[in-house]
Amino acid sequence: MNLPILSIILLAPLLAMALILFVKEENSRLIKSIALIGSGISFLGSIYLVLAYDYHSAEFRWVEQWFEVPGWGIQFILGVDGLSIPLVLLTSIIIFSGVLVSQNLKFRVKEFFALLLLLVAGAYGVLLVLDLFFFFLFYELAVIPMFLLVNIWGTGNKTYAANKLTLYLLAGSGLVLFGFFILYFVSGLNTFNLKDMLELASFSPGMQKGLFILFLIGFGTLSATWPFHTWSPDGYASAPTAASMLHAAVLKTLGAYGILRVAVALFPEGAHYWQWLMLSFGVINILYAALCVIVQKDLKYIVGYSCVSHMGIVMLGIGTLTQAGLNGAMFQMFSHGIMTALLFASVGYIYEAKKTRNLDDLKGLFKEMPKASTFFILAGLTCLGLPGLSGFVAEFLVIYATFSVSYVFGSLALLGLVLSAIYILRILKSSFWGVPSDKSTAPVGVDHNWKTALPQYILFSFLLLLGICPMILIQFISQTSIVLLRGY
Amino acid sequence: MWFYSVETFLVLASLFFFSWSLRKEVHLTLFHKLVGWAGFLVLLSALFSFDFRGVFFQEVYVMDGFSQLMKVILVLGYFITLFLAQEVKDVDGKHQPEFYLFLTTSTLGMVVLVSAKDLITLYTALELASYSLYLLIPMRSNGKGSAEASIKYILIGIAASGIMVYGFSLLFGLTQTTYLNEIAAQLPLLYQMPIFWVAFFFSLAGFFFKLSFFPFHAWTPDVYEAGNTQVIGFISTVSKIAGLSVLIRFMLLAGETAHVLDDVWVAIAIATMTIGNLSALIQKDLKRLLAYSSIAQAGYLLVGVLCISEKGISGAIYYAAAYLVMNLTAFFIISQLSKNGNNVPTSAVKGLFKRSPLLALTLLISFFALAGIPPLAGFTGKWFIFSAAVNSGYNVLALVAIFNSIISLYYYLMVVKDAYSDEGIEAGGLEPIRLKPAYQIYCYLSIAVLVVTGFFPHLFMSLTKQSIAVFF
Amino acid sequence: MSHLALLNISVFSNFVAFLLITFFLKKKEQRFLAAKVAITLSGLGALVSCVLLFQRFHLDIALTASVTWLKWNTGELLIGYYLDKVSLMMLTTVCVISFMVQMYSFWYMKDDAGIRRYYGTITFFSWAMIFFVVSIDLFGSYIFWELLGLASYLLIGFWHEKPEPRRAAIKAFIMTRFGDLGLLAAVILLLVKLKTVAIPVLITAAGTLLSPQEVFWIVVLLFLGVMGKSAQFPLHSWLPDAMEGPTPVSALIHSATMVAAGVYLLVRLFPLIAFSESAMTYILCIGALTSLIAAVMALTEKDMKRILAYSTVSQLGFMVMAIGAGAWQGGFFHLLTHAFFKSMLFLLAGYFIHMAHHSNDIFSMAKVSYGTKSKLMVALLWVGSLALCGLFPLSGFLSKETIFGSLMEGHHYGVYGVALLISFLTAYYTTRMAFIVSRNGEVVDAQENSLPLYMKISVSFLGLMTLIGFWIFLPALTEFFHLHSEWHAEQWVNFFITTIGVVLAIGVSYFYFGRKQATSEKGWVSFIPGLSGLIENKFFVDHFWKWVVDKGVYRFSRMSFWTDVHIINVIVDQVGLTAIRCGKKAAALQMGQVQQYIITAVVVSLFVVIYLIFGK
Amino acid sequence: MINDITPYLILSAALFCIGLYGLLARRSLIGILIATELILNAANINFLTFSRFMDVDKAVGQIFTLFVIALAAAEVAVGLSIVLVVYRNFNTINVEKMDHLKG
Repeated sequence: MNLPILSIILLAPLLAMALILFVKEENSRLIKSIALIGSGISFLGSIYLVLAYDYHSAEFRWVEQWFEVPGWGIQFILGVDGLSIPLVLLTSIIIFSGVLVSQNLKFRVKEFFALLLLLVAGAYGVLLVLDLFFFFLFYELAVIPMFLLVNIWGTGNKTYAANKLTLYLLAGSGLVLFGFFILYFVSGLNTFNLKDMLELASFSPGMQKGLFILFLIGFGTLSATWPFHTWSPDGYASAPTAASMLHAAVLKTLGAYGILRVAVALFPEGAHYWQWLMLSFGVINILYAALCVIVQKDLKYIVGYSCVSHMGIVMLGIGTLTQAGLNGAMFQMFSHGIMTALLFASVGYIYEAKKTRNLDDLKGLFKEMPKASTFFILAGLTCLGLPGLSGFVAEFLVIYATFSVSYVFGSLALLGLVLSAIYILRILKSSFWGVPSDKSTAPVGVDHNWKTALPQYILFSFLLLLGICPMILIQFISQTSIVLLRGY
Repeated sequence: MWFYSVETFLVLASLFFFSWSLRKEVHLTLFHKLVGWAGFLVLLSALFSFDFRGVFFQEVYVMDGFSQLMKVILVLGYFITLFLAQEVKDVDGKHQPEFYLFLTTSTLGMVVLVSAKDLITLYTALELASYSLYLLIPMRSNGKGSAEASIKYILIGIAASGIMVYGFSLLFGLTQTTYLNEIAAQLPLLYQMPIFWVAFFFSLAGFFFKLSFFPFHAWTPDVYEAGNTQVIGFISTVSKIAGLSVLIRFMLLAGETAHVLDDVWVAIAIATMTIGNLSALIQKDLKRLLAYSSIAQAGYLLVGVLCISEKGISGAIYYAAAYLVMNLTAFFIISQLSKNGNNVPTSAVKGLFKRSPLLALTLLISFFALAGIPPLAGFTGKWFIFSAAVNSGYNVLALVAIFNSIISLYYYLMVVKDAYSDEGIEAGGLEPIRLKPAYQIYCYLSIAVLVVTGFFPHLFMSLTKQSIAVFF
Repeated sequence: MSHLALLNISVFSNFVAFLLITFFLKKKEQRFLAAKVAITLSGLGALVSCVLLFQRFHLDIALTASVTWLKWNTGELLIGYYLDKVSLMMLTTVCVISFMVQMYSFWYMKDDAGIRRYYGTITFFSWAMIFFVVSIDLFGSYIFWELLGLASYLLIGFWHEKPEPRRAAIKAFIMTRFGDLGLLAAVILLLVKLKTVAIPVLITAAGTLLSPQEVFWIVVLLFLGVMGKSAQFPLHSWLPDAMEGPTPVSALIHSATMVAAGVYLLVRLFPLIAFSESAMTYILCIGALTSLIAAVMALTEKDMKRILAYSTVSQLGFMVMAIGAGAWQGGFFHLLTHAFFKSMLFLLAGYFIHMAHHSNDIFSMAKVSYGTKSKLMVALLWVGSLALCGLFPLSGFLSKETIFGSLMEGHHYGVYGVALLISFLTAYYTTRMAFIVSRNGEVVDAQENSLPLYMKISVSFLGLMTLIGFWIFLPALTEFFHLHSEWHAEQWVNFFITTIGVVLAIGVSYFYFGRKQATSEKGWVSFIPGLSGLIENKFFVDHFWKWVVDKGVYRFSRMSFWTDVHIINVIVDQVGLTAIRCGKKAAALQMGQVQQYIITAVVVSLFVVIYLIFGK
Repeated sequence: MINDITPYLILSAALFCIGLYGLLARRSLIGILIATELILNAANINFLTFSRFMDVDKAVGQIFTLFVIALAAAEVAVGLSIVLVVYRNFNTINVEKMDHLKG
């Protein structure tokens, strides 16, 4: 029975959202359970995808076409391959744990879960759809709910952060939109279908260079490449936990996914021409953001900047244009997503317990709530690139690939490892070890019981699993990266 | 065939309203029910006459695919305005019948305008439509504001139509004919004569005024701010689309030769969009904000039309239909927000989600659609228009249009933010808005329409493609 | 039981203990049970490794078992075992010492609340060290190299309530981490060039495949990692501060296992290193420099644990120097013997500190009388110290003699002279410590000194190993370490020179500290101008690193955050604000005058018409 | 002179310019309405001249003029009623006073 698995994954959150709109605000338990069921279904769907995918062939699987708009070359066509399946799994893990983390939300539960599910539906759409029109439709659909989420449930100067985040990302997507039109016009195939373009289209070198840089900047703004990254720390500092979890983990990866799927796959000469730019963006991202973290005082800003620094590793990995580099980049997308989600979940938990995120007045957290702080410490160690956790594998592969391309960039990227060690350990020193400060506002017994810690257990188990035997994920990706690089 | 056509039904409706206006006292509630049904009947006739074809009155009046489609869109706008204007608060009782009378005559004028193929019919239909609108503005009983708006509206209107007529006379002199298709046929050999450009551009003045393009856009903010909300909804959508359809007809007739005016059209489109979007950023009054936003939307429509390709024009028609629904819903929300018909500052939207969740959701959907956010019809329309522009080679124009729609995001999103956030309002400050069941149905319908046509555009696109297929 | 099964047991026994402690024995009252479980399992591991040693020592072929951990088109990484003679001996030493230390620390940590966390981390550390020793792939050793760094960070910062251990822990981690970059770079370069980093391949084929230029750079980078972990000259300042941690931790980590990991790696990859002469001389100089500086710093130190820490740094420098000069067998032999007597000395230090009411100062230890000091401990102290000086019958002498012998054969007379000076200084400060600590002071406090039996066993076992352990195994070791069973002329000359040096040093230190009425603290150092000042601020190494971190890292981070806030953010905000400003101007165009509107309209139309007339 | 077309065109162009000037310069609303009438009549003159001199169906020009005259009348009716409304509210017909709606 070939039941349309992809449309089930895509429609589950949307149906859940529609259902939630009709539930009254009072019974928030029902709303939360609907959200959980919706994200649960897509979680099962993505697990089925992971199990049932045979990673020897790299072409698109479970392809479904619903309808098409005649004359405009637009059609609603779904399909997945080795690159998008891990990311679909990542999205479902994050949304599932995001919904779990916000179980104790009291304030306007209905709209929160509706917007969260809309956001994740957008993310699923981008990963599953193979048509540029619907790719862009879901790409923007994944950005807009963030505006309302930050504005209504956010903290700090949330209006400024929400505006900056949304307008910045949509400006970036404006470039991508323009790029899609040029692509449609230049490819001469009169279709927006990415699958056909990947197989048939061929572009002139000059056009490839121009379009590549256009997509690099367009998608780069979403994956927080260096000069276009300022929206992400402010945005995440003001966003509610589940929203920043989803945005940092999933949407940033969508940016990198876009670069891989559209830019690197279609424009080999363009990629070679701009390789130096991608490498420098990656390295600057790693070092610059890591340096910025060292002086931060607010936990969420720290996680925001460290997220930018880790996206630099992804950009560096893509920039090397070697199989190891792409494997490393895709692995980093997955592991970075889960790690940042875990970091945000623990920071969110600490914030709820201690009502403050400033490092100076958080003292001795390890003594006060050992379980919650162990999760933060473990996530910090992944961020640090400790072997045995997934962060290390990605960093190793990417730095190996960079060394095989150029020693200068490789050694600069190596420095990033020390910097990440410095800022993580400084946080542990200043607010986790030591004696709890007397004015600790948290009531006793604030630590996790197994129910509140369930999302963090799920997230950390993936980090550990991938750290110990990374071949599970690498075999998915290596086939696709060979195909992606066939033009090089 | 003539009996069932839209024109007859509109004349009957205006006679019906005219008879009501002669009565001494008007039994308002009964009257308002009838208004709804009258509008519905006219809509039915438009739908029924959708596949009428034919040329009447010595090729002066043509009914082809394009005109019938545009008539359906115009009458849809007319019906929605009537349906939503059931209790017009700021027009006192005894003027109510005249209010609907002039709405109907204006729609009649526009319907005739769409089918006109000759300068005389064009001019008369245009004047009929404009004069009924000039009279609707002063009906609003808020004193200075509506008086000033009406005088501005009529002065600029008269000036534009005067220049247009002078243009027509020169055109008539040059081409010795008043039939549009013959004028279009002689276009290539007219380009050498400088006087032709004066004639051509002057005769476009009337439509620039109607569409509020760049040189003739100045009246829009003032009139929109002071006019009655339902009328302004009508003017911003139906009369703009009528002007657009004349422009499209002329582009279709001129065909390739119209490309000679390209850089003028591009300049006007960019100017209209940019001025509309930039001035809207700082507006405090909701209707004035929507005025500037409608100027910007006209700019996007022009981008579609000036490509003069099958894609461009069908995209423009799709976007016009979507724009009609979005704008009417937005003005409907303003009319619900304003207590007794007076103006609504943007801060009045605060906490709307508490006062009425359905209205807040409609506001969200309509403003997101206006901003061009997926998966709504606004986004799909913009996608068609911009991709057509890039296809016809206007890359710079498409880029400017994309970044204009990003600038426009700011003011749309701020309104939605206010609707969904409730800082600064003390707990008891919000009294809930009760929506009549008819209006609730309208809200659900408009949300459904915007989302469905946004995600599944092919339903409507096949219609537009047939309607203009005959010209390419 | 096949050798592979035995190896699995010895490697994973500590890991099983770690899992049991962290996941199953979580309750407060189970903390002593956790300790006992850890000790029994590590004891089992030690026993199995000894059995393995006896069974496999005479075999020449190496036991290899590996699984592909990560594979892509241009490279492959393995995880598994490569057990040849060198790693077998190291494995047994590490297992035995970690067992002894865990047994001892049960006594030392009995009254500490965090004993469960202590044993969890120390078993984790032992597992990581053991797996590092036997790992087949340089990448695998890098993985456990990092895990060692983490475990040492957790153990140094064990008492994280106090600020000093927290600072020492972070310093240790960052410095070793900086060193690890070098190792990672070396691993990556090898992987790029050879597509695999399996040690059997590196030892046999690597030298031929790579150009001398590349070998030099790879070895230098590798040595950067070794400098970080084994505290060589520029990166050594974390080790003395690491004494903030519990003493058994220093006994295990900062004397026998972790710091020895770097030297072990050099020994392991010696065939590759031997290919580039310039790298060997580089290693030699760094080793000699470290050894000299550490020895000088230990001369006037008052804190017993710091003396031992400096002596460890100095002895490591000594081994690295020996390897640099080509005498890798001597270096490795010294590594093994040093592991035993240095960990014993640290355990004794733990005892003396415990007995002197937790003060590390040797002069306060001196005040305690023999009534409370246990005779056995003082005797063992003397055994360890003399072994450290390298006096005749003890194991220290055997390994140092091999090093001096091979230096003599290799005609490295300069290095021989430096080695002599180092052994003179070592003998001096060690016996200085021994004399002071073993004075019979007059303070007698009521604390009875009944030490538990298992504590005595653990310390005296290490004492036995230093006294006679290596003599028993000497016949088996001779051919591996090229010892000369019968001595010719040079051996006797070499013997006399070294012994005279040591005895002279002991005499000098007896003169200053051993005699009853000796009161001086600094000994002859106070006569040399400026030396004590130099020692006070640790040869300005700490100041240098402080300057680097403050001026380098913090300044750059402030700068980059400043650019982030003041340049990029300002540009982004300005873009938004200019849009709003243009909005104000555009809105201002609407002056409200109707005729103004019409005038603009007409004027614009005229311009367009004129443009059309003349433009076309 | 009578049979030549140019004087008529010049007259109509002059009339058009005067009307336009009146529209833009006059203060009083009534004056502006009169000016628009001038513009429309300029168009009428044009139509009649072309239908007289060009070999075109004579009726078309004249029909167009009739339409323009009729619509001009309607225009003035509507215009004056709005001027009345304005006068009642502003009790002035000076067009410069009516600038409350701006920005």
